[in-house]
Amino acid sequence: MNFASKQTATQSSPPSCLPWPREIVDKASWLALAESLAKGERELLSLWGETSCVHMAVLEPREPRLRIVTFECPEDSFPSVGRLHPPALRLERAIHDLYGLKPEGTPDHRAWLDHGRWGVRQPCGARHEINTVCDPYTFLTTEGEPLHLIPVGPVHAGIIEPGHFRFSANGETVVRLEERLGFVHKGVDRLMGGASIERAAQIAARVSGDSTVAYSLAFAQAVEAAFDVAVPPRATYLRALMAELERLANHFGDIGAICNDAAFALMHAQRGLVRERILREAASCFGHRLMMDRIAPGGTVVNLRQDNAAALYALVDWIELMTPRLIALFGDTTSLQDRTVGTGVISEALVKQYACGGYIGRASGRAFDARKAIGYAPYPQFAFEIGASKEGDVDARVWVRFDEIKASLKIVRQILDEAPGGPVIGAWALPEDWTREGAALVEGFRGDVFVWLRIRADGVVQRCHLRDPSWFQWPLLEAAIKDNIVADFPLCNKSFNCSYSGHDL
Amino acid sequence: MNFLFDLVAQGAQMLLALALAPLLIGFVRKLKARLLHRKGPPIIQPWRDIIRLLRKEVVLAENASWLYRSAPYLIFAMTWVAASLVPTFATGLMFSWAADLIAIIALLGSARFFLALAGMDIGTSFGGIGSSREAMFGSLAEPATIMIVFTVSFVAGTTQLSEIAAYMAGNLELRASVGMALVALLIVAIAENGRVPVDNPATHLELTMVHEAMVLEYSGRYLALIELASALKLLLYISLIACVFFPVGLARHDAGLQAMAIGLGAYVLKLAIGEGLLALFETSRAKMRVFRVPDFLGAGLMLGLLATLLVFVTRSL
Amino acid sequence: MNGSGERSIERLGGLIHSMPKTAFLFLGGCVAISALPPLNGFVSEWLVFQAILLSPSLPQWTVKLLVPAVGVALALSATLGAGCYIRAYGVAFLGRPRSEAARTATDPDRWSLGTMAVLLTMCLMAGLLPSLVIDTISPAAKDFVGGRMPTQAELSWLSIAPVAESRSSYNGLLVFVFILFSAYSARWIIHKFGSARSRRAPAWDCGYIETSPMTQYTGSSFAQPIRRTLGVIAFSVKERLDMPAPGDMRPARLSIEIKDRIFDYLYAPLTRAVETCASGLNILSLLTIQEYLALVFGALVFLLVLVAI
Amino acid sequence: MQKFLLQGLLRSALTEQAPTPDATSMAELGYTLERTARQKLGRSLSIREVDAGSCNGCELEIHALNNAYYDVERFGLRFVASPRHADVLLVTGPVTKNMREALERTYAATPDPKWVIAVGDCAFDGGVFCESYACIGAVAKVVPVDLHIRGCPPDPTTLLKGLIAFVETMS
Repeated sequence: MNFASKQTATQSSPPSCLPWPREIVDKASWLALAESLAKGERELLSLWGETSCVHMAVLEPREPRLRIVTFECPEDSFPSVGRLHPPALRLERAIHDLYGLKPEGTPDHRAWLDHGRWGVRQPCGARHEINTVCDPYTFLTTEGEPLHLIPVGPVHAGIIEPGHFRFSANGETVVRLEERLGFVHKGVDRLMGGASIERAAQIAARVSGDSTVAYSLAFAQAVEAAFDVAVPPRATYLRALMAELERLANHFGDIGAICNDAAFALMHAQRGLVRERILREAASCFGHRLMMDRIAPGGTVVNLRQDNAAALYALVDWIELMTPRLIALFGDTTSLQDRTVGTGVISEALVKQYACGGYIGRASGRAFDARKAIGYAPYPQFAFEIGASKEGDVDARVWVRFDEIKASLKIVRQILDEAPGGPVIGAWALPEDWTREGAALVEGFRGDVFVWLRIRADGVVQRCHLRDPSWFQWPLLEAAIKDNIVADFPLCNKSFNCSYSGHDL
Repeated sequence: MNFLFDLVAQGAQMLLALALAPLLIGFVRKLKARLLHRKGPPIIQPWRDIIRLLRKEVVLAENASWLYRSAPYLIFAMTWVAASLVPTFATGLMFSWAADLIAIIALLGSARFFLALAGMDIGTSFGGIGSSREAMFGSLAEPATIMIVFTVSFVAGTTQLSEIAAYMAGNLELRASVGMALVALLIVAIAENGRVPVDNPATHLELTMVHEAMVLEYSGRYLALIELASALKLLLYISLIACVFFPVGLARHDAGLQAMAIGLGAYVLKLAIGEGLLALFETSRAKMRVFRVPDFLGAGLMLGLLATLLVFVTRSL
Repeated sequence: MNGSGERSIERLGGLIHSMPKTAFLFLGGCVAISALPPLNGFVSEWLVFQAILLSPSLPQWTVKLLVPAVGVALALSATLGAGCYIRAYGVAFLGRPRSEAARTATDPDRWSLGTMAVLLTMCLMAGLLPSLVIDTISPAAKDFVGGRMPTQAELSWLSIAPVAESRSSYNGLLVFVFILFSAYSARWIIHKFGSARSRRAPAWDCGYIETSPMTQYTGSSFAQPIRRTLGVIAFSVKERLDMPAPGDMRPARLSIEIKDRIFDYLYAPLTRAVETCASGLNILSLLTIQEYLALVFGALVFLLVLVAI
Repeated sequence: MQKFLLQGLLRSALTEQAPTPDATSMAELGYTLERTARQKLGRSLSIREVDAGSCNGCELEIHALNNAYYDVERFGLRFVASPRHADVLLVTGPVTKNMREALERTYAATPDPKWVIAVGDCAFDGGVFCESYACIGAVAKVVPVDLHIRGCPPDPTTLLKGLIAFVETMS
């Protein structure tokens, strides 16, 4: 059922993508781009494959901010970007697992998402191979003193997603941490190929449950870009409202979880209350606690009633009252500060190398926020400050979250004040001429979510690439544990709170 | 007749300790839940949990040895014996002269020794984490306890708990050394029972556990015994603090039923107060870093040593 | 005792399955040497503590100050000793074998086992019936120090009380019987009213199959927390850690340098005791199993002598 | 901090009245506790949560069960760290093939008597992921399931109803 591959050959339109055009490059320009990534002149945004080509999206330091390039691979291989620029390594391994395209000269030949359990090799590639053997995974090595291994997961002790961590340690001193992910790989790439827009939107909403609004928004924006659909102004406001409510709920949840890992139950309980009230309000305003499937290409599927707006005002008032108290509780509890300050430090250089977004990037001095950098509607209308810090430790990541909470509260208030009237979904029709491509970069609570898709004229998705911010955050967790002890890892991990599901797809 | 009464009183105390210990845990959980705006589980819940565990089958790891299977019984028995040697509502019970304060502490040390070995028996990394942390904490907590014992024994002139309690009840005066010993004992009690800020009894994180990490492999009746033992240990420490430093209302073994009833009431009240303070303390603090715990315990050790020196040198402070 | 033929403790493990009898006897030795009740090591420690408690009545000031410090040192070394034997026993005998030699090890011949068994029985006797032992050897003690403890056999129920029963007493036998009684009654009640079913299954591995014995704590790993907290007083320990950046495939490296500090200012008994114990912990990782047993044997003899004094 | 603690002590708990599972809602839950012959354990159950490929939405709502409004602990239900300590496995997600073995091992590691509750639409029939090469689909295809709690994700009240119904039959 490999729809995508058949259609690529008979494509009737020149490859172009909106709002950022896609260009096909030769090997030399591809490598030149990779080298400029390694030098830090540009930042890698994503790297993804198709049956016979690979695409790369980079952030430019000047306008337009985004550049998408394509390298055709006639021999099923492409020059490795990861060889020059390590952040691309895992993306390349994933491309090889799913599409069978080989990165030439890569230092890391191991599989990433493929654990040898699917019964098939390269499920999205031109040729699937039936596979019945699973190769053992070789972890990276350590030397020196007698070390022991601590394998943790995929079934963790807490209520969290599955992933495998492997510590090499001498007592409490961690010598190396290696992640092995891919346990929740659900084959989203192939499910998307051949799906209708409605179904694709449903799948996109279930890529990562905590960022369902962000993913729906990114998917909708990409579709709208591809078909040049105008979104009613009220819908953009309501989308922003949902996105900010999701951000608030998750940040409160995260701060509580971080404190709970330090066994500070009081904070956890208080945060739980705030989070619960936000979710309940979301349910009464939009009909779903996590606001899943509430955004559709062209607008939103629900409108906000007047009485709901009043309730939201009350909620914002209450949270604004609670936040300073909670900040004081966090800042004044010395035993808690003792745990968070100086724990899990990430350097600014590393964050910039990995183009790491969200609170992790902002806590280490990379102030990138798609709401400001891309400026999608309605954010240019709002005045808000992005939290920033240079410390890069767990404490800084909590404070950045507090700053984002304050900013979100301010935005929610502005939305409620200024939201225009009118319809919430615009009528739009499929153009029925040729295949279109669209891309979008949206700021979720965790960082920037990137979506690129190609849709046939009859509304069937050919290929949809969803890139979670966690791709560039997970590797940094391996570095964050340096100079920390085993027992401090949960705290570092929670302060990152990367997505497993969004990463594994 | 007298002998029979003594025997009954001793047996009653043993069963009382056993019955009360899980309720104590239930009470702490309830209080903590209330402090966090929750309704919380019923106080009887830990008993229900233990009974449930007793009814379940045991899943043993393939390479579990006889040591792994006998350790829970040993740990439970040692802790129970130690706990029933501490006077709860009455002093001078029948077997109280079988072991003094030093022996009680050493019995707990034996229980710890076997628990740490059991943690290493399966050969998983979590067991090792728990055992090595326990060995580190234990190596500081036990000397601190011995110092406290020295102080108290010098003051009272005996290491027999019943005699100490009787002396303390009869000589209610403020002494700097005794105060220091009390603080040191509180520190040791928190560390030994794996409470916040040393260990988190409610944690779900393998990598931060101490006690939980060692028992991660245990199931069914073995787990029930270990849970019961850790409940008994908490009871023991609270009883110990109550009997040495606050011996109000303690009955003598020959004082008759009425005094014993008063002693019992006072004892339950003391437990409740102790638990209340524990719950408050635990909710208002975050857990320490693993390598801060030795500092915390070191403070206990130094306080204990200071108290001992004070008694040695001055005999009056 | 050449059952395993393996010299490094880091390559042993799981001997409790391949050498069950030795494992049992060695455990007894560990309990005894770690001064844990109800064996003899505790009796001697208890008597020393009782002696310390009598010391405020001593006339000299220096002795008066020194004695409690000796008490701390003794307590600290006893618990550190326990920690070190948990490590030795846990790494060598428990867990899974780390080498083929450890997997195929066998119990030694009857004579070696017999010797160990006799020693262990002596430990048990001295622990359970200290009064008889004390009385037996007190004439010798009298010759050495010119004084003796009151005759213990007259006390009821075989307990010991160096000064007076109201002051302190300990009854090893009663405690032992108590423990056995509680353990067996618990077992009986559970098997009668609860469930006695059990089933073998793989160790819980978080759902990820990892058969490597590398997942077990090594001796060096086990000692690391103690080394880090107490070792710094006596040693300058340098851990040099080389952790590659994410995406870098080269091996990570840890090297540990341990240097003795200058002894000059370490005359305080407390720190000296810490140092001996900590260095003991470090040396132990280099010992062979024979040396271990020699150590246990030596310590037992020493403790027996201690009981005598 | 003192203020928060005082509030906790003096004010009544925020915990809400428990929802009562009636017959129709039990039917909606797909309540299939067939193997009731197993020994009952009383009002005490330990739960081990296993994410077998969910999108994390179900986990968020299961987390919410522990907050003061729902307070699942008051019914004697506790989330535990090890399957060895557990009676009930709470499984979410469309069981990805990469997680299948981990789920089977967790089930094997749990001592009898044990039960499995499948949470969410994915765990019921694979949800939107049912056609994928990387998913098996329903949890029931891997381990025997005793109770389904539907929803994408089920809200905490629905979860609570299902769990209370479960505890009721146990005691």
